[in-house]
Amino acid sequence: MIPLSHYLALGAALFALSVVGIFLNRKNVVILLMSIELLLLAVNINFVAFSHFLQDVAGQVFVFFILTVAAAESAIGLAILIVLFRSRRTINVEELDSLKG
Amino acid sequence: MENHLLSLLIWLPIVAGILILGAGDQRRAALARKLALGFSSAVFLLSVPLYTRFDTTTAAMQFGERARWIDAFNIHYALGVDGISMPLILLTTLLTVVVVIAGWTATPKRVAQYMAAFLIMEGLMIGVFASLDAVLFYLFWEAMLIPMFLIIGIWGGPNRIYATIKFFLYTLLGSLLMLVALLYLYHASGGSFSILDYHRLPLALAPQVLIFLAFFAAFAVKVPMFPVHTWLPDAHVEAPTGGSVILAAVMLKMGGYGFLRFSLPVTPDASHQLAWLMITLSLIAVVYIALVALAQRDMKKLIAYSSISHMGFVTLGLFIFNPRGVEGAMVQMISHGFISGALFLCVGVLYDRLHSRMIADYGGLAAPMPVFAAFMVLFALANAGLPGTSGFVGEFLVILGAFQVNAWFAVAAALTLIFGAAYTLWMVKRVIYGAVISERVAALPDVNGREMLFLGVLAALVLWVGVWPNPLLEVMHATIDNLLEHTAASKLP
Amino acid sequence: MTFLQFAFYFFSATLIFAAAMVVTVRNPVKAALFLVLAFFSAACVWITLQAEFLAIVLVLVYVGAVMVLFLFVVMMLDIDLAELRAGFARYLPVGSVIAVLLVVEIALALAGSFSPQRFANPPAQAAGYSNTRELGEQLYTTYVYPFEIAAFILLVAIVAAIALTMRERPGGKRIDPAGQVRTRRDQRLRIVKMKPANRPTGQPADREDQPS
Amino acid sequence: MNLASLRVTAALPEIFIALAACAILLLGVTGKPGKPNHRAALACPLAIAALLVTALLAGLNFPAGGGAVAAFNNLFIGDALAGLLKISMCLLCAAAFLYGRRYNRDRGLLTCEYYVLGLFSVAGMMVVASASHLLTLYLGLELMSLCLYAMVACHRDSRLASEAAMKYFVLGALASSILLYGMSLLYGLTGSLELPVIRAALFAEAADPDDAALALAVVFVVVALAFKLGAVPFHMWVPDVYHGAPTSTTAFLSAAPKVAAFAIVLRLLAGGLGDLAGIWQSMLVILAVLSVAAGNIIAIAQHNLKRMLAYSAVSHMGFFLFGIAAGSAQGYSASLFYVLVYAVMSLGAFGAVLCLARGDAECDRLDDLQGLSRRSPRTAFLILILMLSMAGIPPTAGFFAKLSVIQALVGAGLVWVAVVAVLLAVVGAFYYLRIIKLMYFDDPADASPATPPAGDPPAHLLLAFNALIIIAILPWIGALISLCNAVIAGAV
Repeated sequence: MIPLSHYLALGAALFALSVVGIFLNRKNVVILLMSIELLLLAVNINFVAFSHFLQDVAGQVFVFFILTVAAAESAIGLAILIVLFRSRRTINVEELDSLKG
Repeated sequence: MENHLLSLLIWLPIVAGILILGAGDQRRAALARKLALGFSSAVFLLSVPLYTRFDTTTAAMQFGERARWIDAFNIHYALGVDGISMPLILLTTLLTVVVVIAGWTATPKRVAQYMAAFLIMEGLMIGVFASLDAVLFYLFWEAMLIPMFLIIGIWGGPNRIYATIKFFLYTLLGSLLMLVALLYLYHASGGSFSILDYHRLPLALAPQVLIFLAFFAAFAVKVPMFPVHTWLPDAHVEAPTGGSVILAAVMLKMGGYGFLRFSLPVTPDASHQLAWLMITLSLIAVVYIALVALAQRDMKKLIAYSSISHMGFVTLGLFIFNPRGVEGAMVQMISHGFISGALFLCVGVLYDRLHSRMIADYGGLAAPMPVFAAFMVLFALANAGLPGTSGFVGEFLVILGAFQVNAWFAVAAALTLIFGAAYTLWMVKRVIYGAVISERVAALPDVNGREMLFLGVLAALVLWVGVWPNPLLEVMHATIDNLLEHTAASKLP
Repeated sequence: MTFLQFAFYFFSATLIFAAAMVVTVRNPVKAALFLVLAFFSAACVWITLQAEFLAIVLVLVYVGAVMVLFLFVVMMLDIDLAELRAGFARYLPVGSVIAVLLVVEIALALAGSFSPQRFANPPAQAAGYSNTRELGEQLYTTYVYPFEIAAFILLVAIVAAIALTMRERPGGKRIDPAGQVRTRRDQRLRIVKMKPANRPTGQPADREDQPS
Repeated sequence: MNLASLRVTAALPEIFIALAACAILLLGVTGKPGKPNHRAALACPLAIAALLVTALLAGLNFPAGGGAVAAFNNLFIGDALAGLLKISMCLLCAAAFLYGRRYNRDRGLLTCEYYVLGLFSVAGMMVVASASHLLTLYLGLELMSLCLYAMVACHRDSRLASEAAMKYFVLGALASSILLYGMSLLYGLTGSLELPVIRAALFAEAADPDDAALALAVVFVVVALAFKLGAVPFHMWVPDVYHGAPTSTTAFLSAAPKVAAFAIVLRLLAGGLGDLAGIWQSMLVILAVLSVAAGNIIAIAQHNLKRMLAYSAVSHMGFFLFGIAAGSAQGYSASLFYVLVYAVMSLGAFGAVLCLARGDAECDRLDDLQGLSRRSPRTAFLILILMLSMAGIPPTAGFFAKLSVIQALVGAGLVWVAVVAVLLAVVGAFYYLRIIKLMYFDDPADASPATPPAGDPPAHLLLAFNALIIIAILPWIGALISLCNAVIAGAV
């Protein structure tokens, strides 16, 4: 059988990858948003694994809600992205420098 | 009414100030002036019973008031006066009247705000002297900065912004350290903010020293003592006349009052331990600053440095721990209140006429302004410590006290009598005597009735304290004896 | 190696690979497709944890809805790819170091606390057990309060997304269904009275044109 | 399970506000397309009324005698703390709406939807305030944040606003994910999502303070909270968002969400992880010192009022963290008091910026304030009070807020931290004084617009109340502090 720590390692690796993704893709908002989805996926893996090993369904319920919120979040994120694109004609985040100081 | 005299003295001027602020603007300047004069005179008259009904035989707090305020922190609205604070309150109420009269025509803009600021400040200053609760004390202590900040910033000279921000930040820094010390005492005393509780609180030496230093930060800035005095000349020079008077005559006294109320009784062992430091700094102030004053060309700056030098006497008197020294320090505070106030008013009188404070712009004033010249010479002599004036009494007592401790202290302090005479009389010589320097000076009108009034009152007080200081001394005796007794006993657990 | 273990390691590897591709590929469309792969692999991993319902939901919600939304937006916006890549290589080494450090740190911390001794593999579920039924029951009983909040979150997402992106242009050709339904006869048919041009008098058709 | 066992009435304020938001949403869609919807003008007054009614309901729901009502199968807790927080959130948001009304109208900012989002955001804050379960905490937080992201972006034609919204969104989502990761570890360690159960389990586990996973969980939680609070070094979004967002949103954002942040910190750190204070205390002290230092120092260099207030917010959050870092009931109470006072001051400051804005022009450069005491002496005086209070100068409530925090620090034995805190407060005083200097000591610049700000009597009246209450509260400030103590004692 697969021990819990392997699932957690998977979650941790995914988490780290997405954090680095956010760090690397500072210019590209679309991929930034995708990295955030991955980040939530990493958390979900943790919850599902714990839920299974603790024999407690609460963790899975939590994941259900995280999925719901993530969907809502990406809808709003994409809406903001469109507003941003309309007002600036780019999604390059590093060009977001009207605000400084 | 009788039981709430102190509250009345604090809140009446504050309420009056707010009233004037709300009632008057530029068009109703005359109303604002009249209201200000009426209220400040009323406050002064109300404060007279503090003196007449004062029980000189006891060191206990009188006219006490106490009400619960912030239960969560055990903060009380506690007021009371003793022989140290009562004379200072009278000084405050008197000088506020003088300042209101002096500012009658000198303030061209925003009269209502100017008068209101002084009245509010009066209430806050009385609050400082009357508070027996540390937080209440701190509240008044800091709140006082706001009107002063505005007075210098709005009505001050060309470099006023630098001066006023420096003034504010210096004092704020000192006070905040004091706040931490007060909070430490709060926890050490098991949750009390009563100043009198702190007097009885045993403390080990290390915390005492730290607390002493925190208090020192607050009070030394206010006095101001030697290394942290640099805000004062800036503030004085830029402040309008009224601001300078209140600053020199009352606000500087708060530093001395703080030492008496907090440092000495709360941390007696640390005070003894660090007395050498205090005495050294005081002597530096007395001698070195007097030399600096000698080099000034601006009258206000000269008087400002002279104030620092004279306040050095006060701190010297406090930290030689004998009755003569402490009483001398108290008299010096009161007397300096009259003299420096009067000198700033004299400069104000000249400034109103010629719009210059430079010594070089004046000369031979005795001819066009004989009455003014007489007043100015009198105050200058008092500043130099001429016997028969109030300046002499304080300095003499302090030197006498210092002599009992160490003759060299006395010698160093006495040196300043010479320097003081030098810079003051040299200024008087250049301003009052000699040939009339210019047409404009020759055309100057002499003092008018209003100016005569406030200069006359101050002159009378200077002479009165100089000739017959007993009424002033006897209200302090009991309190100061008690304080010294208390300070002599170690508080180490 | 049992089939379960094989499945876990295979899909985990796929998941990591897909995630790595998401954050490194150039083209957002490709990234979105790799994200689909990642979610699909994750769903498979969850099946090894007997979380069948969530696995299905993940595929349905993410692959079916969210990814489509992403693709939709990516296609809609006219993105200049070259400019988005500038500087990427510069950050890559630092990024990789950070990733490795993070993984090592987290793994070290977790390995000690979540040892197999403390978290033994649970026994298999009873025969009639349904993960979906269990979740459903919990959702509508114990977790009814969060369920309602989630409903409002979705409502907020709808309101915000529409409010932010919908705008009425002055010359827009927008259909108003309510208005279409509400039309009356005289809005559809306008009867125009015209003077007959060069018409001979007394023709019957002329009289029918008169408004009643 | 039946309906009675849920004790739905405990959540009456939340239910009411959500329904009110739906009603206003309907109001917004009744208009005819292509024509201005006149009924939308009612949205603001209706939203304010809804908030006031909600506050009233929360007041009626206030548990008598410090007891707590657990509802919805222990996912919801209705204690005195929750009641106090909810009432203050509603009032703060109602005030923010009133301040922003004219501003929003002048700029045509999505009238109805703006208020709907605002109300839902308040609903989210209220959910957080009475969360006793990680799930409700998370959902409430997201409900609040999602609305705020949209409210920041709602000025669609402004480049600054959309940029600010994007930054806010990305960093907010990142913070949420980090928080979730920490929560997942806590769940694994304790086997529960209920905060009281987590606390009990951790208390048993506290015997092993070297547990690396536990420390990791705490680190994740603290970092996420630092992001949400805008504590240095996780503050990058704060100035951009405060500056870029429409000022009405900034006012909204700067007040009640801070109260909600307090709720999260208290429920999670002081509640769930209360016995692990040893782990998070030093982290909070470092965050707090950095925040106060960086916030105050960078604020000095700002030329934009909104940005300056943003850095000031960073430093105030540092002070707020000092209270939490004390790790005692006294400290939590001090933080609660601090955050309430801060919310009122900050709301007043942004309210003043809103009141001074004319037509389409903002009044957010510092130079716009030059000589304000001549142009509008009353507003200048009110700003003076607000600035003094922010600087913590007596006799304002801001002083008592700082006093109680520093007192808690000294009480917890962190005397040196207290000294650092007050020294940094002096640095902070400088830039508040600069505002006063601009208003009172400088003459009006020629460039300053001659047109007076458009009249908005209710907002000006509110501003006067808002600023004067900071001083007028003094005689009763003891009662307020005692109330904070009492509700904290009931909650921890």
